[in-house]
Amino acid sequence: MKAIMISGRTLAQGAGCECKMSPDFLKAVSVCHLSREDYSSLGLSEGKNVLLKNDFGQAVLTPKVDAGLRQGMVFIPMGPWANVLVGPDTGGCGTPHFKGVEVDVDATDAPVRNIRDLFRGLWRATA
Amino acid sequence: MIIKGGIVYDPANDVFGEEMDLCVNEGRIVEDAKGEEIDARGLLVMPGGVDAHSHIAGTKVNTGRIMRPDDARLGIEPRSGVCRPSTGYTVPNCYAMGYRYARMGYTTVFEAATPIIEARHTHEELEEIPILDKGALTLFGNNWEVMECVRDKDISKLAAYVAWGLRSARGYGVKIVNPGGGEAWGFGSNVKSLNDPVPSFDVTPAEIIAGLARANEMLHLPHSIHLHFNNLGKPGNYTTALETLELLKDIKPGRMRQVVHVAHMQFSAYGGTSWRDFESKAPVIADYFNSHNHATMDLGQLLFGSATTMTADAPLEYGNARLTHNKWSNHDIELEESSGVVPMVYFRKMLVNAVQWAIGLELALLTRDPWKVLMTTDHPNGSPFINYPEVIALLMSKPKRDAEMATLHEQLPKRTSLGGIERELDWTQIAIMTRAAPARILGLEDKGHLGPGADADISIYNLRPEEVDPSQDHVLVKKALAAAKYTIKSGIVVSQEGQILATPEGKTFWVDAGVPQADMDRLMVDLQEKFEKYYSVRLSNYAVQDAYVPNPKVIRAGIKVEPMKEVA
Amino acid sequence: MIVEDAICSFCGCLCDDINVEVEESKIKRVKHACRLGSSKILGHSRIKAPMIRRDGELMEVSYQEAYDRAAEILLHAQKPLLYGWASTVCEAQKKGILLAEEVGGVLDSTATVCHGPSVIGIEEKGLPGATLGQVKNRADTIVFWGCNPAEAHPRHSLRYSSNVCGRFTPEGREGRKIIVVDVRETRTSKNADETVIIQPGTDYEVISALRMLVVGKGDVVPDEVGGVPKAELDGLAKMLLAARFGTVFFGLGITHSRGRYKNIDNALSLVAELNSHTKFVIMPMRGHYNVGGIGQALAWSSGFPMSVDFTRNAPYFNPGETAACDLLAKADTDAALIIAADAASNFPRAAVKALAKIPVIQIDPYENPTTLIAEVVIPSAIAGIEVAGTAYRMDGLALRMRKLVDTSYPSDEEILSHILESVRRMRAGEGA
Amino acid sequence: MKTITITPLKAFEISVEAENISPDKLAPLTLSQIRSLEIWQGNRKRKLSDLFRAEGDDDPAKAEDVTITLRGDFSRVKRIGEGMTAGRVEVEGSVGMHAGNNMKGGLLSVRGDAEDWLGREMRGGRITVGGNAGNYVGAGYRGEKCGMRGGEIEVGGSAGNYLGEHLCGGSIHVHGDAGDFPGAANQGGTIFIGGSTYLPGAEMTKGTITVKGKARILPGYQKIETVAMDGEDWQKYAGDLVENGKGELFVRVGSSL
Repeated sequence: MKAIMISGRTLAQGAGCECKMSPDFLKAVSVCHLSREDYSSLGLSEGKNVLLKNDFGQAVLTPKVDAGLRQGMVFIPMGPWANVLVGPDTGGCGTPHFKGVEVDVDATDAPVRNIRDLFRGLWRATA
Repeated sequence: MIIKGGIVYDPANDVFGEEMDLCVNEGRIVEDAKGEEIDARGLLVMPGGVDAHSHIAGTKVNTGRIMRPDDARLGIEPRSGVCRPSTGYTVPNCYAMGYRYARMGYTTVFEAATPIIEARHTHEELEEIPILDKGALTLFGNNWEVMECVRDKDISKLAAYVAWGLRSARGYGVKIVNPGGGEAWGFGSNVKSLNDPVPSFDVTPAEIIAGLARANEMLHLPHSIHLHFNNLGKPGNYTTALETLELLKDIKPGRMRQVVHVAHMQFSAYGGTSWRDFESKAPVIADYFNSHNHATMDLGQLLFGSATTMTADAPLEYGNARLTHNKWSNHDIELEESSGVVPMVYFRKMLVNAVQWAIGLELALLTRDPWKVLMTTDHPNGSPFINYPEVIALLMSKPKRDAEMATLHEQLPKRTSLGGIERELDWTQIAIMTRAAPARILGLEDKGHLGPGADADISIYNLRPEEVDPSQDHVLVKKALAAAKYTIKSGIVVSQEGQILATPEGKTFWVDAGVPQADMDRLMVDLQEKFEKYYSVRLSNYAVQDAYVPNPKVIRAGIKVEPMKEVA
Repeated sequence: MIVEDAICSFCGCLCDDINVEVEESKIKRVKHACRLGSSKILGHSRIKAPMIRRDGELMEVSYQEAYDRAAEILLHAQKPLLYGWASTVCEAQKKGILLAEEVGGVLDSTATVCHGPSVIGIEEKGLPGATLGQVKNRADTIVFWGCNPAEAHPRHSLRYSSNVCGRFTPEGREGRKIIVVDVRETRTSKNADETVIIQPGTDYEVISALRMLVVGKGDVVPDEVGGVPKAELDGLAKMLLAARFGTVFFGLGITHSRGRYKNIDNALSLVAELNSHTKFVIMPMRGHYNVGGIGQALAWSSGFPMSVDFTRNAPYFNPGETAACDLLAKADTDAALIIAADAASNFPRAAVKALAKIPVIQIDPYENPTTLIAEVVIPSAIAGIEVAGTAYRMDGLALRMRKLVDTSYPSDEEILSHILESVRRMRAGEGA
Repeated sequence: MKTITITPLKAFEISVEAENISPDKLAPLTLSQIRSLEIWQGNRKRKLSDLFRAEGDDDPAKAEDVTITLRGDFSRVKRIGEGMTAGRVEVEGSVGMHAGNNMKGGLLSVRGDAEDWLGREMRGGRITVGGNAGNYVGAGYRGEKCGMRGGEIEVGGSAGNYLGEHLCGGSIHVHGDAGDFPGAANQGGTIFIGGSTYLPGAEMTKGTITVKGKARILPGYQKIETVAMDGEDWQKYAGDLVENGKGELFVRVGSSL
C-alpha cells in the first residue's frame, strides 16, 4: 500500500528521549500509527508487524491504530526508526524533509530491530 | 604613563585647546606620573567619547541581527590579533561594537532602552562587548505598575517601583518611550496626544511623564528621565514636543542637572500636516531650548544610506513597515512595553529624508548652548555610529553642508533654514557635545573630563588643531576622527591608528536607589499580585542575578541621599 | 529541602514554577512539572566515565586524555562540524562559539532539523511576535498550526495559551476560540473549537488562500485548497478577523513539510496583514529548552543565528550549504563534535552514515545512538539541573536555570574550556 | 586571446573555494602568479598549484580576452567566476556552488551540471549549463530584497527549488523541469520552464513566468484568458494577488495539474 509518512513528537517519545537505550524508548518510538481502514486492509493484527520501505531505506515497526489519521497516512514518532525513511537532501534550505515522505507499507512477520542493532556495524563502515 | 604636549580640549575643566601634558596612573588621571610616554605634541587630545543614546545590546538589537543576515554580511572583518571576527554595518555583532567605538576614540556607551523583564539578555550582550564602559536605561513608560501608581497619585510607591525596577534590571536611568502608546498597542491602537487616556488604565501620557519625572527627582537619580515623545516620526509632531517640555518646566531637579533629556530630538521636530507638506520645525524647538534650562537633547541625526530602525515605539515601527513594504519585527512585552524593528534606507533624492537630514543639523547649530545638545544618530535608527565623523564634519564646516545640500532634493531649501545658517562649531563645542555634556547629563562624575581623579579615558587624534581649519579641511577632520591615533581606556592603549591592541573588559554602571521600607512593602503587595495573576514568570526568577554583571560600578541614590554638589 | 521555582530543562516552555525535593544531593520528587519535565529532572542512567574507541570498542580513559584526543581531532580536521548546543546553557554555548572560531569549524544547532526554516522565514519577513505573558493576558483567538503542544509542550495551554486566565482574559478557556490546523487529529485538536484538516504539504497554498480571503479577494480563490472547501477557509478567515488579540503558534508541521521556510514566510505575511484589521502575533513552538539560546548567542557573537561557517576566519552563513545535514549529505566535513544533542537519532539515515565515517566527539550526560558511532565520549554534568546558567524561552525571554544538585561531572563549559586549552597548547607546540 | 587551462590534481573531499578563478582575476597575472593564487579548502589556505595544474599563456591581457578552461571534476569547487565582468569560463565537466555569482559580464558555460546558487545576485553576462542545475539558480542571498538583476541563465536539463527567487531583472530559461517555488517574489525578471514545476510565482509583483509542462497554481492567481504563442495555446494568469502582483504566468493548456 502506498502512503504518506509524517514523523513528530509524542509524549512517550519525549519522556524517553534522554534515555534512548532503554526499552521504554524502544517501545515508544518503534511504532507506526495507521488509520483504522489501513490497519484492517493490510490485515494487521496482534503480533503482526508493519514494514515501511522507500528509496532511502526500510523499517519494521509495531502497528497501532490512530483514529486521528486519515486513510493513506502513517505517523511514526520522531527518532532513529522514522529517520531511516527520510532522505538526506534538504532542498537547498538545510532542513531535511521529515514530513510528507512517500512510503510503501506492508504487513510483515519480521521483528522490530532494537536500537543497538539499528546502529551495529555503522562505525567506520566502508559500505 | 605621560601624554606629552597634546592640544587638550577638556571643557568640563575650562581647558579649551591648551598645550599640556596628561599624567595617568592606575587607570586614573593624576597630577604627575612616570613611565611610558606618548608623544602627542600638537595633536588634538580630548577625553574618551561618551555616547548617551545608542542601541547596542538586548532583544531589539539581536532581533535586528537575526532578521538581517543581509546586513551582517556587509561589515565582515576576519579575526586577527586580539580581535574576534567583526560583522554587520547597521547592526554590528558585540565585538564590532567595542572595536569600532574604540577606534573612533569612544570609551563609554549607554544602551538606550531595556525592558526590565528582558534586562538579562541586555546584560549578556553588554558583557560580551569588549573595552567599553557601559550601562542600560530601563523602560518605564508603558509599565502597568507605573500607570497604576500614577493613576492613584501614589508618587512614593511609584518611586519605590522605579528603585525596584532599576535594581531588578541593573539599570542606570528611567527611559520613557511613547508613554501609554505601547500599552494601547497591546490591542493594536496608540495614544494620539498627551491627554489621550490609555485604554483600561484611566491615565494620560502627560500624567505618566510628569509622575515619572517627579519620582526620578525624589530618588535623586544621577540621570534625569530620558524621554522619547509621543507622536514621534509624524508630520506636525513638534507641537507635542513643545507641550511635553512645557509640562515639565516646573519640576525641581533632585541634582544640578536637567529635569528631562529628550532622545533623538530630530524625529520630533517635524512640521507640516502630511509627508507632502512636511517641513522642519527645528528653529521653533531650538528657541525653546535657548529660552529654558530644564531640558537637554540628543540629536538623532539622520544620514543617507542604510539604517535599521529599532525602538520601543511599536506602532511607529508598524507604520514604518507599511510605508516601506520592508520586513517587520514586533515584540510586545507583557505588562511592560512593546517594540519593533524595520530596516530602512534614506535617499538623497527623497525630499522627506533630505528634510530629516537637515533638521538634525539645524537643531545642533541653532541651539546656542552646546551643553544642551548631544551628538548622536540614535544608532542605528538615523545611521550607524561609525558615521559620527561625518556628522561632526558637517557641524564644523559650512562649505561641507553646502556641498552636501547641493546633491539633495531641490525643494529642500523651502523646507529648512539650514542653508542660511553660517555657524560652524569649534573643537571646544564638539568636545562638549561628545564628551563633557553626555557625561554630565548622565551624571557620570569620572567620565567626559580629564581632571585629576577622572577615569583615564583619552582620545588622541592625527590632527593639529592649531593648523587645521575644520571649515575648509573637513575631509581631513572626518578622516582623523574615524581612527584615533591613540585611544586609551582606563589607562590602557586599546587602539592605535585604527588597530585594536587590547580588549580589556569594561565596567557596567547601574543605580541602586534606597527608598523607605514602608513604600517598598506597599509596592511588594502590588507586585506579588501581578506576578501571581499576570506575569508568565515567577517573581523569584525575574530580577537580573549578579552573575550577569561581573564588573559592576554601582551608583548610590535614593530618597534619603541629599543632592550632589554642582558637577565641575 | 525543597527548591522552589526551579526552571524545567526540557522544552521551550521553560516552566519556572517547578518545585524539586532534594535529599543528600539526590532529587526525590518533582512537583508541577509535566511528564516530560519530570522524567528529565528525576534523571536517567548516565555515561560513567570518558571513553575513547580503540579497535572498535569504547575504552574508559581519563578526562585529560579525552580532552587531548578531542583537541587533536579538531585540529587535524579541515572542516570540523560543531553541532547540537540546544540542551546546554548559554555560558557553554559562548565557549563553543570561541572554540569553533579557533579551530576554524562550522557551528550549527538543532534548529537545522527543527525551526531552522522559521529562522529563514524571519529573515525574509521579520517576526511580528510577543512574549507568552502578552498572549496569556490578551489573546481571545489562538491558532495551533502544525503543532501538537498537548504532547510536545504539555503545560503550554495551562500556563500561557488556551486555558490560562489573564487581565483581559478572565474567563480563560471559555473566553477563547481555539483553532487547530493540521494534517491529522491530535490530542491538541480534541481541546479545540475548530479543527481544519489539510492535505500534507499544502500549508503554503492554504495560507495564500487565507491571505486572499482576509483582504477580500475570495472570489479568485478556487473552490477547494489543500483539500479544504473554500467555505470552511472563509469561515476560518472570518474567525481570524473577528479576534481582538489573535495568536498563531506554529510547529514542525510546517517547517518539516514541503515548502519549508516558504510556509513560515507566508504565515508571517498573513499575520502582518491581519494587523491592519485587528491585533495579531505569531510564535514558533521551539522544541528544546535552549535552542533559543544558541540562536541568540550565535547572533550576537557572529551576526548569524545558526549554520555559521568559521573556516575562513570570519562567519559565513548559508543554510543549504553550511547546515549540518548539508555538510553530511555531501560528505563535506571531516570531523564532528556533537554536544547536548543526539544527531544519530535525529538526522536522516544517510547523514548518520556519513557521520559514522568521520571521527565524532560526543559531549553528553546520557548514552544514545550518537555514542554508538562516537570515537571520543565525554560525559558532562546535566545543564539546568547540576549546572546553573542562562536559557531562552520560545518567546525569546532569558531566564537563569538554577543548580538543583551537586555533581562530580564537569560542566559542558568546563569541558569545552579544557578542549580549547589543549587545542591552543597543541597549536603552540606545532608552531614551535 | 589568453587561454588558461586548470585541472584538479585529485578528487576533493572537503569542498574548495576558488573565487580567484575568474577572467578578471587571471587577466593581469603571469602563469606563476596564477599558480600562487590563494585558494581555500575548508580552514586551510592553499596555493592554487597545491590543488590544481594551471597551464596556458603567460602574458597579461584584458579580461574580455581571457578564456579559462576547467577540465575535470569541479563539482566541489565553489565560487568559480565570482564577480566576472568579461571573458569566458568553459567548464568541461560539472561546477560547484555559487558559480558565476555576482557576475556582471562575459560567458560562463558549463557542459555538465551546476550546484546550488548558480549565478547568485547576477548583474549581467550569460551562463549556460548543459546538464542540470541545483537549487536557487539566479536567486539572492538570505534576507536580501533583490537577487538576480540582469543577465541570462540557460539550463539544458532541469533545475532545483527556488529558481530565480527575488528576481529583479534578467532572464532564466530552463529546458527541463524546475523544482518548487520558481520565481518567488519575482519583481521584474523573466523565467521560462520547459518542463513541469510546483507553485510558480509566489508573491510575484512583476515579471513573467512561462511553464510549458504541468504547474500547480497558487490560489492568488486569477485565470485571465488563453493566448496563442509559438503555435501553442497557453492559459494566462495574473498575480500574485496576495501582493497585488502585476506579474504574468503562462501555462501551456492541457498541462496544469
